[in-house]
Amino acid sequence: MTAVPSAPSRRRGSGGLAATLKHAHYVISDNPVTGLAFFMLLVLVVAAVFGPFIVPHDPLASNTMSALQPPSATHWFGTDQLGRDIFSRVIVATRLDLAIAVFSVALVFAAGGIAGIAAGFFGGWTDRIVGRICDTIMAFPLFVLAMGIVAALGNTVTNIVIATAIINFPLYARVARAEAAIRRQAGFVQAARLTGNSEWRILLTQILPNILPIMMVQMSLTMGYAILNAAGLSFIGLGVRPPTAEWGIMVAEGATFIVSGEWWIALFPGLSLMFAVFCFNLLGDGLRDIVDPQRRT
Amino acid sequence: MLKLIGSRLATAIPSLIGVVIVTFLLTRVLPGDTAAYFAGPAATPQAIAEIRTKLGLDKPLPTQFVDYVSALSKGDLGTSLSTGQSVAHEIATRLPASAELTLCGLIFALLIAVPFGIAAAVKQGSWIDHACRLITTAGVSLPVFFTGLLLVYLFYFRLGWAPAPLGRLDVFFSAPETVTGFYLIDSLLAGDLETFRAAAAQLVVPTLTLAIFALAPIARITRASMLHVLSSEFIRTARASGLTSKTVILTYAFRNAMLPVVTTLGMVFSFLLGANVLVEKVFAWPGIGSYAVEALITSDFAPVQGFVLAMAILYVALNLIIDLAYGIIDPRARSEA
Amino acid sequence: MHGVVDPASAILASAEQPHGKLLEVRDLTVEFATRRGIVRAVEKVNLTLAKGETLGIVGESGSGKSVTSYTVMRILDRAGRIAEGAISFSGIDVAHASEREMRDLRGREMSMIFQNPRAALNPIRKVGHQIGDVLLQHVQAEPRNVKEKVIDILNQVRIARPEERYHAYPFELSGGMCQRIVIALALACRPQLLIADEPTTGLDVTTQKAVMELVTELTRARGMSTVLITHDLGLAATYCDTVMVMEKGKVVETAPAEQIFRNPQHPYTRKLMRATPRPGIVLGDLLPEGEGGVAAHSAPAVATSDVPLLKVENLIKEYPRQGAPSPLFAKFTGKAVDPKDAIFRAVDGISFEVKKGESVGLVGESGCGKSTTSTIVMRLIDPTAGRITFDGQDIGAIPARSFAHHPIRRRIQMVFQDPTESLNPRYTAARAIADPLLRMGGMGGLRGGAALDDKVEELARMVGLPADLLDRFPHQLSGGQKARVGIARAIALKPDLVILDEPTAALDVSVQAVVLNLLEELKQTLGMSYLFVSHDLHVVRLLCDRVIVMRQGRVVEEGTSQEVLEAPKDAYTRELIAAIPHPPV
Amino acid sequence: MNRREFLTSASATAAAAGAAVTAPAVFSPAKAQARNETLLIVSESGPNNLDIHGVGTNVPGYEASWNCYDRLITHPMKEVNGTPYYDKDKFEGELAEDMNIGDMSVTFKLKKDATFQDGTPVTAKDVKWSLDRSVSVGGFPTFQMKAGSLEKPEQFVVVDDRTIRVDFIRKDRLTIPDLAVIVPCVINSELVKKNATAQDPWGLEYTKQNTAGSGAYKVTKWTPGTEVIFERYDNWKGGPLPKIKRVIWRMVPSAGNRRALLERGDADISYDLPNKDFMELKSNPKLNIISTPYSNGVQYIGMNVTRPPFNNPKVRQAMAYAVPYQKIMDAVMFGLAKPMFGASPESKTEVAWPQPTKYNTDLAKAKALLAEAGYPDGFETTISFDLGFAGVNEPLCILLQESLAQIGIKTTINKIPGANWRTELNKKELPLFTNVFSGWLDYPEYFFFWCYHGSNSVFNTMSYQSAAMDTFIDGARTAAAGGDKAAYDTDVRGMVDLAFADAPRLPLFQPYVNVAMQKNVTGYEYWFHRRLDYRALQKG
Repeated sequence: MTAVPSAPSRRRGSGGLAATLKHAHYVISDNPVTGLAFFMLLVLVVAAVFGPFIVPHDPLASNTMSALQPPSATHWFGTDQLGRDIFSRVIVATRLDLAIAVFSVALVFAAGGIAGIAAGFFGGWTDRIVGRICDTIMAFPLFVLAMGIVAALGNTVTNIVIATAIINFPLYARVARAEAAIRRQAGFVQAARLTGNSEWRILLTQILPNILPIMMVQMSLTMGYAILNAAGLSFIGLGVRPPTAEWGIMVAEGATFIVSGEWWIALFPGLSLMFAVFCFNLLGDGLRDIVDPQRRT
Repeated sequence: MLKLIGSRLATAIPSLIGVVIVTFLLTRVLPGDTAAYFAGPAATPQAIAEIRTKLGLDKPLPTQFVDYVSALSKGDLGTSLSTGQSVAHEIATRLPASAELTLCGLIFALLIAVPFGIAAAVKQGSWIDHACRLITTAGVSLPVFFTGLLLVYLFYFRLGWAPAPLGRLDVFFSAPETVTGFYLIDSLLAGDLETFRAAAAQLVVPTLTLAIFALAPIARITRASMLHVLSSEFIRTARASGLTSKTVILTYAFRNAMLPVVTTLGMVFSFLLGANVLVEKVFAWPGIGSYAVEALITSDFAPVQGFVLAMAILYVALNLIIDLAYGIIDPRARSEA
Repeated sequence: MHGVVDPASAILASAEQPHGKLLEVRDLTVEFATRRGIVRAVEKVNLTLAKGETLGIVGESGSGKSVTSYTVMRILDRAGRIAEGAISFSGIDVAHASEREMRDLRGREMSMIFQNPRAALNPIRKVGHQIGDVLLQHVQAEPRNVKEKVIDILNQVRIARPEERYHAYPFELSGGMCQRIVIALALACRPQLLIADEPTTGLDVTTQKAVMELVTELTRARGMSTVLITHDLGLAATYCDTVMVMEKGKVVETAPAEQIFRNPQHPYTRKLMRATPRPGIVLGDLLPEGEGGVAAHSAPAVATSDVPLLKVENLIKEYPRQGAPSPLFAKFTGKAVDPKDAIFRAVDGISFEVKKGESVGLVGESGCGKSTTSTIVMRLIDPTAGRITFDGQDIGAIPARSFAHHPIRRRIQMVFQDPTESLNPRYTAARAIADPLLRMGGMGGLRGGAALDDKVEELARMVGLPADLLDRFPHQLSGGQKARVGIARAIALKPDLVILDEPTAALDVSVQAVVLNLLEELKQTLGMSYLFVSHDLHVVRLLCDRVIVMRQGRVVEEGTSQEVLEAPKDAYTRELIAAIPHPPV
Repeated sequence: MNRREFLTSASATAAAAGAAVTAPAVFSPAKAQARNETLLIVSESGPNNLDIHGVGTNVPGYEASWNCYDRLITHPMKEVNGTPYYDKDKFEGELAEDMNIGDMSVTFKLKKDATFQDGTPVTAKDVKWSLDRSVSVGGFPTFQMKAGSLEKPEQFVVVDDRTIRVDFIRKDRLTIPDLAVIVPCVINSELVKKNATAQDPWGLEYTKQNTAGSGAYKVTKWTPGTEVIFERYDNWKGGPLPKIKRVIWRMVPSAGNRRALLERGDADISYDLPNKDFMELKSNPKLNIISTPYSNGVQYIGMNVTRPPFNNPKVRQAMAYAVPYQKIMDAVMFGLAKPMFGASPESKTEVAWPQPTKYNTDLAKAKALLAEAGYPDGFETTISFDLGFAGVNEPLCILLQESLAQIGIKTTINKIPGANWRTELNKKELPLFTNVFSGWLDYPEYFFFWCYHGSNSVFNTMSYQSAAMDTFIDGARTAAAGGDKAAYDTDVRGMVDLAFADAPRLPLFQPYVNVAMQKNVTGYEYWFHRRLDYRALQKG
């Protein structure tokens, strides 16, 4: 034994990054659409991180002299009613929209995911209570519930995030519950019991990591809906505070200009919204295909 | 079968109670002061107080809740302040409008998405698979109100193909006699083809708007479940028995693949009812969704409560139907009941 | 239909001709496109099948035996393709026939039965209709008379009350019954060739026998040719005229059945032969010549003491019956529930002992309660009634939930049935082995420390797992390697009692041979006791001192391995033993 | 193929198919005729109550009340910029054929052939019951009556079947005008009493859903939130018989769709569109757009003067110089408003309201004033607005926010849903906000009494308190009642000057009422209530 003291450290860390890259390469080359989705995600992340530094105009600066101008060399996406540069606003809005999506999903993952796993893993009363909560939430028309929550708590970004998280709770809880229930009597879980792991420990160290990939798919899909949901809330006047640039609110405001011919005001934020939702959906589909053992031949 | 229905309803009761409580609390937390709103533009504090008393809003919350529940148990959903009519009556007249639109959207979406999903699964990895994914995802990527406005702009304003977005019927038609509340059915029952056409024409664009939104979840689940079924062993048996691809795909694979699709339909329907709220606003559709939104914005509790309760009951009923449908398709589910 | 104007029709007509070639495969190579590039699943396979002949294709997993048969039927999935070679069936060029032609052949001229019969049937279609579909497809019946024909066929596969069963769904039938339906499906159109792909795997031994006998009888009566694909040499020996042994996509040996068992030529064949458990051998005999492990010295080295380590008395486990009204519901409706309807006894008052250093086998068919018993003894679930005493301490009363922290926990460990499923896919082999050490081995503080690594490597060496595999994840390991990881994990805490739950059921025979020997060796080194749960009496006999035979939650027979196997007292035990096919030795 | 062709051909096909149904052709001559006598109005929202006396009747509800009920008197029209505009100083009979103003009372003689829509004659008893009702039901109607010193049922005396006298409790110049507003409408008392209950002695539940008047139109169908259908009452005696037989009022929530409906000729008239659309539609040859300034109405920026920093008049003046007036006019109002700023420094204060201030955007001056006030680096505050009018308010606040940022005032914009707006205003805690106030009665002292008086009414949203201001307002009211023109003029000038100098609220502009209609629709009249009067409209 003493002869190979370096063995453990040698073993560790071998092939981690390379294997991941290789896997990613396989995934992308296997399905070009998923590759496209990853590329789109990259674009979004770059826009979210560097957006405010790279935009050509101040997204909040009005210029009533150049209001409602169609796309041109100066204003790539045109200007809105107050003469603000739509391109800059669209880019800067990426951060907020992604933040809404990411935080709401993180929140619902933490709440719904854990509740669902516990329900599936422990069964019994835990399962019944979580099930009832889900049923109750599901019995609401979800968008109206979100509206109600935002209307009741006030229309701030935080509340939009909370509302979005609440309406997605059943989705997460159910997926997590189903996956946990499958694994609850799995050999490796039993084995972990034998080695003296407590139930909660098993839940966190054995079940959760195995459910993560499936939850990732769910998260990716919900991110898209979270953005759409925020947009819907904006349409009925429950969106973020002006003059903050946010895609949904820009589309909603621009929508009234479609008939009068200023199509660019709604179109570009709409396309960005579509771009992001599209990206998350494709990504989710792609991840599902990767995660789903059915796909592994 | 009866036992199944019974036990389903029994499990639904706690959810319904939950819905009633949550809705009640939520509407009371709404920031608007209903009394002030309805006292009119120049009300004095006394006038507001008078209205508050009139509306019973000065009572403590538990008392209000008891009042609400006891009224509810008598089937009284209260009166909407903003429209001035009994909520039960309004929901009864508006629900068919929403249901007709949502069902049309759902059926239309199914007609497109299911074959699309099957094709995508059968030709997995082919251009049709990618096209299915791209098209349906694009449909769900746009906010539904935006799609609606674009379609109105295109088909009504620009092209003039669609009738004016003025609700369920052109102004110069009168509604058919109410039997089901569904204009399409009622007009046929009345033998009035003119009205049927007019109602159908009004439905086309909003239906399309909703359907575009519903394509993705249906196509996605159809594809996934077809893939799953196609890779199962009994399909191999069927193929090894020399059955034609048509039989294999439709009789063997598709019926099995329908099971998850049917289960998902409940969620898609609920999802569409949410989207409906926005679509109704765009198309001036006299449905229950636009009613609820207006009520919510004006802090008008009774309609919000009534709406949510109606939706919850609808949801329970829908799930019951889905369970029954599941039982019809899957003998295993029947025997468990 | 065929569009081929060669001797096809002549051969079809010459059904009486006993030695006409029905199927001929020449230099068949099949390739699969996978993420690691092109993989050759089958390479240069040649085979010939005469009319009325039964050919056995024997091989372990990955040998290409199934792929060969699927290729003959042309039902490979999308990723696979015939790279080379020719297949001629009744003179038809299968490799180049159109899909339409193949469809006409499948089910009518050649058909197939599969393992896992329940999954092979459409779960939501009445079995009668499924058979009817095939008849209609091949114009063997018309819609008006299809039902009668189906019932006729059901009669032929000896399904009782066929009119009633016509309307049954697969889930309403037992596994054996489902396999009869699959056979009916395959034979409905009276094909010339039947390919049976592991037709008995997953069935209980007694059912296995009945199914195989039915197949043999029907094919013989109809003068059909059969290809029997199996991993089980015993099965092939019992039912085949010719046996072809495959390894890694290649044919290593083809010979008449008797000859191949008497005088295997190829080393691989010999290895397989030896590894197959059969009466009258000892554990060491399973290993290839010259590799006789510890167990070569057949007698257990560690003397069994008389001190009972584990004592189980009157153990009962009840479950609410599926679909029975819950008591709450009953209270609701006011209807009394008959306890017999509502409750199902999985374990019905069994008692036994495991002495220190002893290996006890718990044998029975699926559903006999053996796994429930072992899980209760393992203290993963609570018994309904009964006493479990471990080393003098009553552990039956400690709830399963809190047993995780009980000091006795570390003294009872388990090796699971499915090595894949019992390893957390996200843990490396080293992490899996280290888990008990971290949790109960007092090494938690040294997490990641050298002592822990040393201990893990030591365990790996003990179970014969190369140290460089320790960083791999389960999906990167072979079945045997995963089994070793599972064993290393079980012995990490030096337990007194290890419960082996069918530890080799999912393994190929050659791997099974090695693992069984390893277990025996470990037992002797570490002085553990084993409770060995298995359906296979031959395997149990090799490893165990005593055997307990269970049926329907009760013990039917108990005794030393020799007594039970050689002179079974109970009729059921006799039936079990008789049903096990084994190569003629 | 346009829609009409589509529908015609559809019906043709149906007929050709020999459908057993005797389906009438959609655009038969009779229908086309009907279309000419039918008016299709589209608007965002509709009435919640057909009776202005009801609890919480909304503004669209006033339109129903106006067209379905008659009052004793009304205003004749005059022409302002080519548009008929009510003449606030003149009255004519509607139900009354004669009005006799005495010193402390006024007597009306009813038209003798006037009947309610159910055919029963209109009597003085009905008038008294109706007026009693308006001063008794509480809420808005009672409040409005009070504004004209009409407070007690005893004031309304039935002289005989066709004569009613209204006694004054004090001299008030607003009493007569107040009898011509929407509230004192005459209701079919017998019909309503039949439908009244003990809990609801005034029959409000009945009139909420049914019209029971003698007016030119009656509501024949009302689907709340969807449509209201009015039919003409052919026996109307209040004026010349209207040309339009049927009015269909549809609610179309999407502004874009309302514009589309107008542009495609499917809707006849709409008065609520974004300013930009009105501005653009003016150049549409198929449409006729009429813009009239709100009478006695101003959109303003209000500041809570009870708390820092807005308790400092210097800060408020700085704000007055920091507002981007012209930008708002251009980008928010698209020129469709009358500027209430930038009067020339030499101009004299007029005896009129509203009138422009002398403020102009001057950021340097604003910054200087701010420094003088002790806020050289500005401060932070919140701008609130009513989401119900987001179309104007939101861009306005954004422009204001941006402009304020340049003098160091950092602001957060707070959108308040329409339902909460009044509550929030009533709390008088909003530091900075924008709002519109417009009085039905077009008198400066009326406006100032509600908006600036120390009695701190709901509409004194700034909680402005000034003894000098109160003196001016009270003086003007007394002078008006007493007919003392000189004193009145002085007082009005005084209060305007003080309001502008003290600047608790900054007038921005006088909004326009914009109405878009098809070219073939004529007869639009501007009324103080700014809703449509169907009675004068005609088509074709």
